[in-house]
Amino acid sequence: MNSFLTDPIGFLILWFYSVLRGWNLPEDLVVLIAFVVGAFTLATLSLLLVVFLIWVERKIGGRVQDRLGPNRVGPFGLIQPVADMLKIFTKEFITPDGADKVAYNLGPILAVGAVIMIWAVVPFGITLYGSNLNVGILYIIAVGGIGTLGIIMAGWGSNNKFALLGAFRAVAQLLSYEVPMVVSLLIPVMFAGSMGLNEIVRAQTVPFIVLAPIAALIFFISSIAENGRAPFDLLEAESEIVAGFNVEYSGLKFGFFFVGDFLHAFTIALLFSVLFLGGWNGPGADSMPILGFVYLMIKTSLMYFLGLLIRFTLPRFRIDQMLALNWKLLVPLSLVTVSLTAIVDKLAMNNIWVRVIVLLLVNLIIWLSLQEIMERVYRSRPPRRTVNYPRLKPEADEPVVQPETPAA
Amino acid sequence: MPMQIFFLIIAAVTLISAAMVVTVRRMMHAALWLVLSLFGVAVLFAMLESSFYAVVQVIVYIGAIAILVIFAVMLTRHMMDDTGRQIAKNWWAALVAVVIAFGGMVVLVLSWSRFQVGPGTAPSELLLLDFGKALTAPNQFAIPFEVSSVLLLAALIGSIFIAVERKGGQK
Amino acid sequence: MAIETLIWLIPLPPLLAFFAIVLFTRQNRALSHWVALAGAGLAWLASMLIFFQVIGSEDLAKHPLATAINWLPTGKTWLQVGAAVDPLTAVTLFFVAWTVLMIFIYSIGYHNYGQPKGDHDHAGLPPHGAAAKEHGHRVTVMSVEPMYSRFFALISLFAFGMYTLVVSNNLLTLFIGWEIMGLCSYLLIGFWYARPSARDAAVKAFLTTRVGDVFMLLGLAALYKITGSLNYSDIFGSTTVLMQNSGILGMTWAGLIALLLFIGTMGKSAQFPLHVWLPDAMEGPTPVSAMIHAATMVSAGIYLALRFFPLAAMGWEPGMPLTATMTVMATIGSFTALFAATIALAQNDIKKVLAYSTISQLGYMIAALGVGAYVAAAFHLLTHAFFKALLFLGSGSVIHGMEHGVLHTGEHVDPQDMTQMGGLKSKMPVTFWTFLIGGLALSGFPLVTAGFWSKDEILSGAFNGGQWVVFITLAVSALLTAFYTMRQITLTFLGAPRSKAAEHATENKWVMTLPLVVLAVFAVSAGWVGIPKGFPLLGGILPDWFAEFVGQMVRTAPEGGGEGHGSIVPLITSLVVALGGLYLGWLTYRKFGRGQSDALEKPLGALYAWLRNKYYFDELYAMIFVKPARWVAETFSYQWIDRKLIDGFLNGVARIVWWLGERLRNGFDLPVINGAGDVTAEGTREMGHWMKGMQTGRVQQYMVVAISVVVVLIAFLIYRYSG
Amino acid sequence: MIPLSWYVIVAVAMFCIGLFGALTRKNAVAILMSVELMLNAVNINLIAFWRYLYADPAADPTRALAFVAIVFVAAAAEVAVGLALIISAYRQRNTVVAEELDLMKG
Repeated sequence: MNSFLTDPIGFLILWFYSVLRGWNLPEDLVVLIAFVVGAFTLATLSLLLVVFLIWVERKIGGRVQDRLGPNRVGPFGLIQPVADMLKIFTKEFITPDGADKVAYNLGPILAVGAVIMIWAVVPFGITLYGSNLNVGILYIIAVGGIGTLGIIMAGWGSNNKFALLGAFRAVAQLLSYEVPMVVSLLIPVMFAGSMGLNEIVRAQTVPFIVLAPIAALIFFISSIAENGRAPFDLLEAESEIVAGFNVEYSGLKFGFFFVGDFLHAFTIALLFSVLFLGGWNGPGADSMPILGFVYLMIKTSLMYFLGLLIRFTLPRFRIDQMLALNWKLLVPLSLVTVSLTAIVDKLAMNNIWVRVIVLLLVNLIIWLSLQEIMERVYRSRPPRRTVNYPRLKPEADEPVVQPETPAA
Repeated sequence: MPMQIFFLIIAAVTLISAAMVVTVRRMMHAALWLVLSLFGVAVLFAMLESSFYAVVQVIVYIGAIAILVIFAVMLTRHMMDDTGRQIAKNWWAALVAVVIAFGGMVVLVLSWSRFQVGPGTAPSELLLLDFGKALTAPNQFAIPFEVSSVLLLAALIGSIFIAVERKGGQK
Repeated sequence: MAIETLIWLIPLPPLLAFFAIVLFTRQNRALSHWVALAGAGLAWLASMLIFFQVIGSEDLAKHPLATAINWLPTGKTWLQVGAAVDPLTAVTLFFVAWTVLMIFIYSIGYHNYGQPKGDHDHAGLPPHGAAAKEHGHRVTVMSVEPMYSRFFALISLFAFGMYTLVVSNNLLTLFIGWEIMGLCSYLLIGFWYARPSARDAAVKAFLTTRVGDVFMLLGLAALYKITGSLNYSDIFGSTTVLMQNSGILGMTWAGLIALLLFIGTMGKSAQFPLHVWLPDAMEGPTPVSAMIHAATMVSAGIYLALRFFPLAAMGWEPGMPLTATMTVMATIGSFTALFAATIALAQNDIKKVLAYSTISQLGYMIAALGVGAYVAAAFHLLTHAFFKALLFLGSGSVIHGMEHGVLHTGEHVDPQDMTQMGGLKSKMPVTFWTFLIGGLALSGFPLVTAGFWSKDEILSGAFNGGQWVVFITLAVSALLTAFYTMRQITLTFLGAPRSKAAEHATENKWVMTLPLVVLAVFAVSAGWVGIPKGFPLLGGILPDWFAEFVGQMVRTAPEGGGEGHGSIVPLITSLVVALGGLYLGWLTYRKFGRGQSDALEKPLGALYAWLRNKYYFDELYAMIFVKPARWVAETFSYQWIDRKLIDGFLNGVARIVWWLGERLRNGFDLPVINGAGDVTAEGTREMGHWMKGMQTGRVQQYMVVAISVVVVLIAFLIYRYSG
Repeated sequence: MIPLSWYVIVAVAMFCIGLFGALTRKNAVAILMSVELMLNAVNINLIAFWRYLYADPAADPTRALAFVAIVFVAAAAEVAVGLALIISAYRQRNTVVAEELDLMKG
């Protein structure tokens, strides 16, 4: 019973195993059934979470934009997403003429599936993880690539110019931002000495954000770009390409993209917490795994909230700005950070405090030099031209020219 | 026995989609079949207990190469899109040659006794670390590793140079 | 941080300052001198830390504070370099740190920091002054040095060289520091390189010291060959090897090497006959470079001699006859002391007097070493560094004040000429009093000044060693020293002004006077650490710290720091010569008026002209060395060897080869090689034409060909090896 | 258990399919894809041999892996440069048919 109190979920899992074994099933089959049931549960829970996330996002978005947000359906508008869902379920599926049916239908599935697949390796608690893959980080990156594929398929399969343009932008953006993301992920891998997420969490006696704040920042920025949310939402910039790759979608297929987007945003926060904020680490988490889960959720919610604030605050990048930010800033910065961190961490003693201080110092130096370089670059550019808009009305002190009256 | 069935299924999927890649008429579909085939290869890697390369296969081939190919297909779609022959006229000659080659190689494979061995001891968990160290150890693969990184850099610069649109009076 | 680590960190700040100034801050004067000051200040701080750390430690000579690293692999062993602090190093470090820091501060004022840019100033020439308005009048004021930052960079590098030399524990790094100083000396003497005289002086100094350095390098090579190491402790440890006969002039190896190293010292410390460069070195920026060449760098030579005293004196005990090397040192030293002092009598340039005085005092130290008075030599090195630095900075202050007067009045007088000065006592009080203290210290004014104590020890060392000739020579030169010092003070400061410029001379800013005051304090107090125990009345009031501390360096304290002070003769001698010389000097020159000729000119007659012209040494060297060298270069090498012999031979060869080439071309090259080439080219073209058909430009065809070849090859291999 | 020869046969089959495609397809992009298939076949071979013959620690198991890594690098570089070439050719000649790109014809 004690273990039920400290670790209810883990207890349930063990109980489920023992039930299956009690039926005298072969061991392979037990594991197979357990994994299938687990995966199914996890996927369902994650999709249910989206219902809640939609409400949170609309509510916070409303507050940021000085509105109330959903407030009609249910207390505080809590039932609003259900109403949305009902609406979307009842919409008609429209498949455009000349669409590539396979690609068109596969797109949304891959988009959601790629996100949910990430959850398979995330350690939610000491005992609570889908699979302890020893190449977890690589797996996450690989799965991200599948998401990209989904978007391309959607854009191409729709047989629509704007959708295709959106897909082009998606390829450019997602492939580009994978580079700094992978490079910045090297730092937690380096610190932990493993690519398994469980080991990375275990290695975080001090959260890695303290050891590598710049890498954390790069990871955060590039994963927002991977998500394709504001300020990186040019794949669906409505003023330029209508709705981007999903312009031809309707009903539940559109809903899939929607769900994928929201879930991805949450997953980013989750990954950030796991990789840089110490995951389930926290006081007492070792003896009470459920506490670890709570810690992880608190950290994730904070990061999610931060993501929301960014989304509702910043304007959209232009495409050249987006690419310049990546190739001219994030990629070099991440390369420099990784190399310096690797060298310094190798040189630093095994003492954790020495490491913290030295690495913080390195990060500070990188940051300051970055600032210096940027300042110089911007100073060396010609000043931006100011546009003199033509005046619409003559100013008050200007003499108004009267039409001359012809002399009689 | 279930493993063998699973293997056969995966092999069939991989090979059939590979065959589709080289025969299908629409380039976009060929690219998508390519993705499936590459994914089958990744599963084969996983079955060979090389989860690292399974994942790397997905990252590099599906996440990058296949997407680049799709990109190229989309960029060049006006010309080749779905019209006209996609296969050379004397394809049957190539088919005959390829089948002969396949037969010869299979005979070769089946005639060597060591090809019948089963898998040896399972690779250890620490292998990945050893592999990483071997890639950077000067007396092992440091030089090939560095050379391949130089190759990648050259490819990067070269492809940018080739593909960049020259402004002004380029003939 | 371990204190050992601090030792080798001492030379670093000035080096970093040098690079920082050269690379980054040279556009900004204030930043440059702050960087240089910071470098010197850090080195000073580290030196003081070390100094006060080691003066308390027991038996420092046996167990010096040391650190070393492997540097160059030499076969199976390593060439080690490192830093060490033993008593001699500690003492040297003390005065080097202080004087260097003072020079740095002083230079800010001397180079007119904060003054306007000159109207016609050029890089490479001293500043000419700038027009300015003062109380509504148009006046000329001092202008800032055009190459201000460069100067600070150079003296920073110089400080690096000096510190390196002092803290190194081996001859290799010592030599490196030595040569860096040589370079800096060259650059600083030629600092105003647009003046031909400065250029010539720089070249002269460089070449003259090079003569000594070559011998020194020979000594180092011999030492490394024999002992297999350049470390001090290793060298002094291998007595048996060094005591073997070298087969050259019947000297032991130790004696021979010490002699070679001593020639290096002669170059660096300007001993006769390699003294000629030092007076000319006064062409550098007046007091500061002069001071480097008089108080710091030349000390390096004495430092080396002190270092190698154990080598020179190997096998010698007090009371025994001197070794050959020591005899040479005593002879050259005492001769230089007297010789330079006589020249100093007849110089009118305020700096030249001090330059010859420096040579003379350095000769004193060498002579002291020659008679085995090791501690006395070291002691005189310390006190001399302080009071000579003070005197040079003081003379610079006087010149600076005079320059101010010259600019103010527009009178055309040489601001360095003592006959144009006079009466500056009231115009420049701080300079006067500090200069007076320095001058008295130089003359050995009894009891209060540092110079008295050290000089007294040298004299008593010579006396107790029974070296009568040395003793008398030194006593006479001490008399002359006191005389010309008083002559200088009288001419410069006392009496009435002898020019308008002197009337308008003013005291300098505090950045220039502060170093004077600091150095004056040391010029007096540095002597108190070494009052011999046996001195009448005063002995024993203060402990004779210096003799005990530095005396550790030699196994037996050879000269009577305390016990040996038996006789009262040297004491009386030094009292008499110092006071007598001072009085005579004052008596002779107190009435010196404007436009008069020197009071010594008549009584000395022809000899005065000799002195005036420095015994015509420059002319002598020009005749013996320079002219023959020119002849060899110009006539012998160029005209005869090069033009006639080598060129003629080459022309002959060329003619033969030409003939041969023509035959070869017509007989072999054209028909055979060219023909073959043409045939090959033709064949290639034909072949290309024929094979062109294969290149269709179709990738897939190429692939078919390539794969067919591979398949055939594999089939062949299988057929070959399977059966 | 699955014998090694199964994997090798799959690899051979894949290689032959790729070869067929490379020989017959007209579109340059398709040729590139076929080449990718061939490279993948090689990788299957390498990994299978590694697993069956070199996986135990005594046999230096990193060797085969290093080869695979280099094949990956070569494939990535080849695709990048190849696609850049194709796109550049497409811009200039408006075609991606391999037979029509015969500027190098002698």
